[in-house]
Amino acid sequence: MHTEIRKLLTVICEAQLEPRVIADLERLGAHGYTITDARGKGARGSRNAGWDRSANIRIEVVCEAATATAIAADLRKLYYENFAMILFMSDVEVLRAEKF
Amino acid sequence: MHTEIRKLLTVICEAQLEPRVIADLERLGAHGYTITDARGKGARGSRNAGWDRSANIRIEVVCEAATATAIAADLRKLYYENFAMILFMSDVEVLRAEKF
Amino acid sequence: MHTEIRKLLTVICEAQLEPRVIADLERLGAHGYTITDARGKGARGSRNAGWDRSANIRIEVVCEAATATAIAADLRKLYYENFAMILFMSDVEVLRAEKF
Amino acid sequence: MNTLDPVVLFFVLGVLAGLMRSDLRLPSAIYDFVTMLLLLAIGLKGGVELSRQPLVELAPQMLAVVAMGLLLPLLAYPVLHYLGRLQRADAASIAAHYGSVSVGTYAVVAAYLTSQSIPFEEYMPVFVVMLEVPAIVVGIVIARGWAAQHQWGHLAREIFLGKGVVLLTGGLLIGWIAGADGVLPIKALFFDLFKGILALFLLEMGLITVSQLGDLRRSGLFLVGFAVVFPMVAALIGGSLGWVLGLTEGGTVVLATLAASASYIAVPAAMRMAVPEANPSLSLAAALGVTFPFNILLGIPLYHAAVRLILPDGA
Amino acid sequence: MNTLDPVVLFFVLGVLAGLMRSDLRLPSAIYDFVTMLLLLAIGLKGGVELSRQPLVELAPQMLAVVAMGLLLPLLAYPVLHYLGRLQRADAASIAAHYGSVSVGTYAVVAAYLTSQSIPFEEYMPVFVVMLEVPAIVVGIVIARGWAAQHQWGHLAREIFLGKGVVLLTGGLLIGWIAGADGVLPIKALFFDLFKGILALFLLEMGLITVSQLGDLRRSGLFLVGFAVVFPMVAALIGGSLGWVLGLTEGGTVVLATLAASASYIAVPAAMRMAVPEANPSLSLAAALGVTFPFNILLGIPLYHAAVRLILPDGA
Amino acid sequence: MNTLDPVVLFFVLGVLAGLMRSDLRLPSAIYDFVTMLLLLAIGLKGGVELSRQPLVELAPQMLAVVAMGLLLPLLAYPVLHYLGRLQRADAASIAAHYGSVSVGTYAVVAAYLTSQSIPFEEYMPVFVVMLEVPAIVVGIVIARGWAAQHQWGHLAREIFLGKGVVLLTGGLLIGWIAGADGVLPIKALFFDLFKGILALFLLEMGLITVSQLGDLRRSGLFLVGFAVVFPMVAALIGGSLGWVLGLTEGGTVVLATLAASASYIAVPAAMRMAVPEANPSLSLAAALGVTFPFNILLGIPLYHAAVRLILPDGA
Ligand SMILES: Nc1ncnc2c1ncn2[C@@H]1O[C@H](COP(=O)(O)O)[C@@H](O)[C@H]1O
Ligand SMILES: Nc1ncnc2c1ncn2[C@@H]1O[C@H](COP(=O)(O)O)[C@@H](O)[C@H]1O
Ligand SMILES: Nc1ncnc2c1ncn2[C@@H]1O[C@H](COP(=O)(O)O)[C@@H](O)[C@H]1O
Ligand code: NA
Ligand code: NA
Ligand code: NA
Repeated sequence: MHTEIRKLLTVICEAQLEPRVIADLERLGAHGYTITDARGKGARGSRNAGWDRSANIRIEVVCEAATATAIAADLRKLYYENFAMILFMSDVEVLRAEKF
Repeated sequence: MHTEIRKLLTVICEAQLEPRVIADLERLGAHGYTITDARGKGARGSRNAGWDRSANIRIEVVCEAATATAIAADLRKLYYENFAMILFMSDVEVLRAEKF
Repeated sequence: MHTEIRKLLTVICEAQLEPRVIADLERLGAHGYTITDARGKGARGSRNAGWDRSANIRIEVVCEAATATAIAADLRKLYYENFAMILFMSDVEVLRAEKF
Repeated sequence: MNTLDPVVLFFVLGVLAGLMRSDLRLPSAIYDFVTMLLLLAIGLKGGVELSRQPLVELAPQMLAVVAMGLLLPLLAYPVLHYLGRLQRADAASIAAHYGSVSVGTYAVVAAYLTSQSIPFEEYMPVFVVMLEVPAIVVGIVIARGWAAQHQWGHLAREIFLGKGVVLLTGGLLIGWIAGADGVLPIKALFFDLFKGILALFLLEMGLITVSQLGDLRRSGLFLVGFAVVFPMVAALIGGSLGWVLGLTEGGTVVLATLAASASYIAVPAAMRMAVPEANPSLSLAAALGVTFPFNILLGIPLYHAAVRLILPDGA
Repeated sequence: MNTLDPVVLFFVLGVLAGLMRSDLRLPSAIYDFVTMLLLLAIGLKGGVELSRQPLVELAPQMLAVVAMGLLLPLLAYPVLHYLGRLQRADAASIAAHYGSVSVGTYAVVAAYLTSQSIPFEEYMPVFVVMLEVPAIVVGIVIARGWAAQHQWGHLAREIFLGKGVVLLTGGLLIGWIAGADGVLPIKALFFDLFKGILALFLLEMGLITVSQLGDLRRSGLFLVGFAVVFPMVAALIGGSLGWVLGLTEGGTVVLATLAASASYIAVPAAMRMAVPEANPSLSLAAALGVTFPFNILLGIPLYHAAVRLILPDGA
Repeated sequence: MNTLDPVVLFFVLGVLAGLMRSDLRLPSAIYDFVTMLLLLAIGLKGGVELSRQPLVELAPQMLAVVAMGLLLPLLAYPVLHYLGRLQRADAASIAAHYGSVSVGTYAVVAAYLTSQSIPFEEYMPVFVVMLEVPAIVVGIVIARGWAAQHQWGHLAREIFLGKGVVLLTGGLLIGWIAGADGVLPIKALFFDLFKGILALFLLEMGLITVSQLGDLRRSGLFLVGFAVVFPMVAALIGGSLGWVLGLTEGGTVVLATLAASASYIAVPAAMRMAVPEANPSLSLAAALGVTFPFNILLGIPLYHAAVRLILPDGA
């Protein structure tokens, strides 16, 4: 079975940023994304209250390395200073590489 | 601490497929799986409505490379054409390798 | 964009262990963690009932390799015998490496 | 006047919030919960009425209604396939949606008549249940042909065991067995709260309607036209049937509305599995983006007015 | 007749839907919500009654009931360990489940008696609260021995601070402090909706019961037998105690049912942490897969009939 | 006496459970649901009252109240910035929280007055709606200066389309259009269950309050002092305004309490996006960790006593 290598970019940030980050992803050429609700703790303290005031989301994007780097750079520029956010990348094998 | 390498296969697909895909996984010899609810967007458009009509699930399977490839091939054959689904694989280090 | 390599440790275990495992993570020097609710199946059978009697959680920790190994060893010692738990590790590229 | 009915105002609120891109959303667990309560409540109501009269008396009416459920998709399909140039699977799937019924629309027409204190046959929920399934079968047969026969057993599960059908029929049976007195202890939750729960459901429906507009634009003008015109034709059929069956004015309006409504609970799930090559966003965009709002905002009062013309003596 | 009680019909619906492998399921947030409401409501009811009479009068009864809570697991353990050849930890854990009580079963017996308009001591919920914990302590001591002493502080948290116990006792205290008039404003949610909420709870319980059947098969025939026979023995003990305490017919039936019921809310969580080497699926399969359905479908009417024989004069 | 009000007892239960580190928690979907119901119910109540009288009569009062909403943050800011040495953004954000209102606190004061059968102007919810937004605008202007002008359009979305404001104003409009009779069908859910829903909300608020204590410790003593003292000053202003406007005793207490309360629904979301450099945990710790419990446990009775002194003749 033929597979190709792509980047899996994972972004974890406060839920309120969802619409903004999604807009950024699409602007920067991601062909898709997957979001799961999450809670957690980091430098900005625990994030798990209700009325989704301070819950987190976990966004995954599979894309080409260049796109991943561009997104990462952009998100860092826009949000790292003031918002709860981390991101990390790794290589993944995909089928239907043309999709990503 | 001794660790071994296994494949982590991640499948993201529409929630309604859950029973079918799980049956496939067990048929193809996965010893376990983990599911989280997700939403997202891809070639088939946004998937985030309620009455879980069009929500997604995110399935993770840790298994031997051969099994992962077999599952990936099978799922592609069965679902790619008509259903919202993507999958990707990567290597992971595990303890208790015999479990997977 | 400068990135560094860290370990992504993923722990999947029964939800009831959350407070204990989190305490362990902090004791062993993880600077943060992300938790998502999950369900699944493994050696100890299916885990998906309500009244979170037997649901799972999925914990992700990005940290230095040494910390990851220490946590993995510790969790195995403490929980593998009696609790539903698996864990796996992989390398990830991070920005702001100092955070992890 | 209809638009003053507060439950419908909640739908309007949902639409406006959606159009202004508010972050308002019912948590999906709550949307499930609210939908489950509606399905159970409607089933219970119908069952209680069934327990009041011998089933045989209703049998003929039920047969006629089922026949309508088989007829409607057969009417819709050619229009969609030949006129609309939609692929066989898509046309069949959409036809199934329009042949079946929308529980939410039923709840709104019931609320509409009650608020105008127009009586209607209390056993109408029985028809809702009866109309859920036949159109699905027709849709599958059109798409698959009898070739599908070998897997009917498997399909039956998708059709009859979807939670929508299970809750509706389950509620019906419980109401039937327990009877009017039997359900008294659970009345507070299922009957007294009904309108309020419906209001929350409609709030979310308004938001969902807006979320369908994107797909709708892609799906083309023909589908939009179909989603408005076909319901009116179907309402004419349903209304006439009600008249033939000698239903009250209220009952006739309900049957017309049921015929005009398009399912978005039981059918989508079943068709997705039975006819996967059909694009689900087409039928949902039409049913949720056009037909549902059209029916609850304009359709119902329209059908009511029409019935008034047919039955001038008001019964 | 019991099976006609609509709330029980919801349980049957859940079982059938589960057996037919429908995708019906209460969202887990809703199941939590529904369970919380039941626990709070039962606690509140009991507390209000407590506020009606000096605690001292109840003290002797409460002591006797706690004694029963300590006795039952001591009876169950040897049966499970020596007769059933279950390992010490497993036997101790199951014994704790059967020594404690099931809130859902209490709600059903209360509904059963009310629907038959048979009065019972309104302060029964106090006994429910009293019976939750003792069996857990006994179970832990059996499994751990007093060796566990050094970590009792830690265990107390698992035992008393599990949400089940907190909601039940919290409701009890609030009802006690607020009194009958004080709770009037919240009556609509906690008391009027009670039966409807219970119906939803039982619907999910039916689905859960079926989901346990797999584990049950693995757990062997002995456990199934135990899950039917022990409750009847326990009911006999509970009923006799009720008789000795001079409870009404209704109160005696309740106490018998409480004794016969097995916990699946407070105990599993506590035992999981206190005796982790015990296999939780064994106790849950027995309590949820066999004892709960047995009690609400057959047990309660049975215990009632038995009590009638003991108290022919009906009190 | 206040602390005997059962709804407040639920708050106490939540605090105790939180302090004892119980695993009790309302599922977040349920917390959202409960909050939505409160917001809609309060909006509906206010809207129904509006429909009873010409808006013009209320206009002057509404203007005065909005003025207060603009004044309070202007008072709070210098105290926080110069006295408390908090950074501009943080001080502005906290000021916005304290200039706005807490819906939960309003619900509690309304419950408090009702349980003491002290009448108050039924249209008070209108003031709740009026007070939500002005302070947000002031806070943003302080933090951003008019420089922010160019992005006001964008900010307006965050301010007016947050679900809190949408549900409150949406409910208000629906109640207004539907009127007293119009809302009757949905009364059971939104009005009859109100107190019970409020009880669940307060239970979770108790747990949240405790979860804020950690952040509170970090945020320093000054903020704690501010969170107690400023509300009392604000209450004085609100009470005096009520007196000037010639409100009833009850109405004056409500306005005082509104002034004293700090928002934790609409404002946090809006400020997070408009002034991201402000540390959200500071304002939440103060509003949820100190001011909310202070107001519902001590503040309300205190403000009531004070009002009694100002209006000895009880009106
Ligand atoms: N080392 C870590 N490993 C995993 N998740 C993390 C880590 N650090 C932070 N997070 C997640 O990222 C969110 C924001 O992080 P921060 O900006 O450091 O508060 C936290 O709430 C966690 O969910
Ligand atoms: N490039 C991507 N990165 C991450 N998730 C994706 C991507 N493309 C698709 N998905 C997920 O897979 C689901 C189905 O994809 P599709 O079949 O392309 O509609 C989407 O709803 C997303 O949740
Ligand atoms: N091979 C696997 N792949 C992915 N997840 C697994 C696997 N095995 C177990 N799990 C997850 O880990 C949990 C505990 O595993 P176990 O201890 O084997 O019962 C299961 O409930 C699954 O959610
Ligand atoms: Na129809
Ligand atoms: Na028992
Ligand atoms: Na204020």
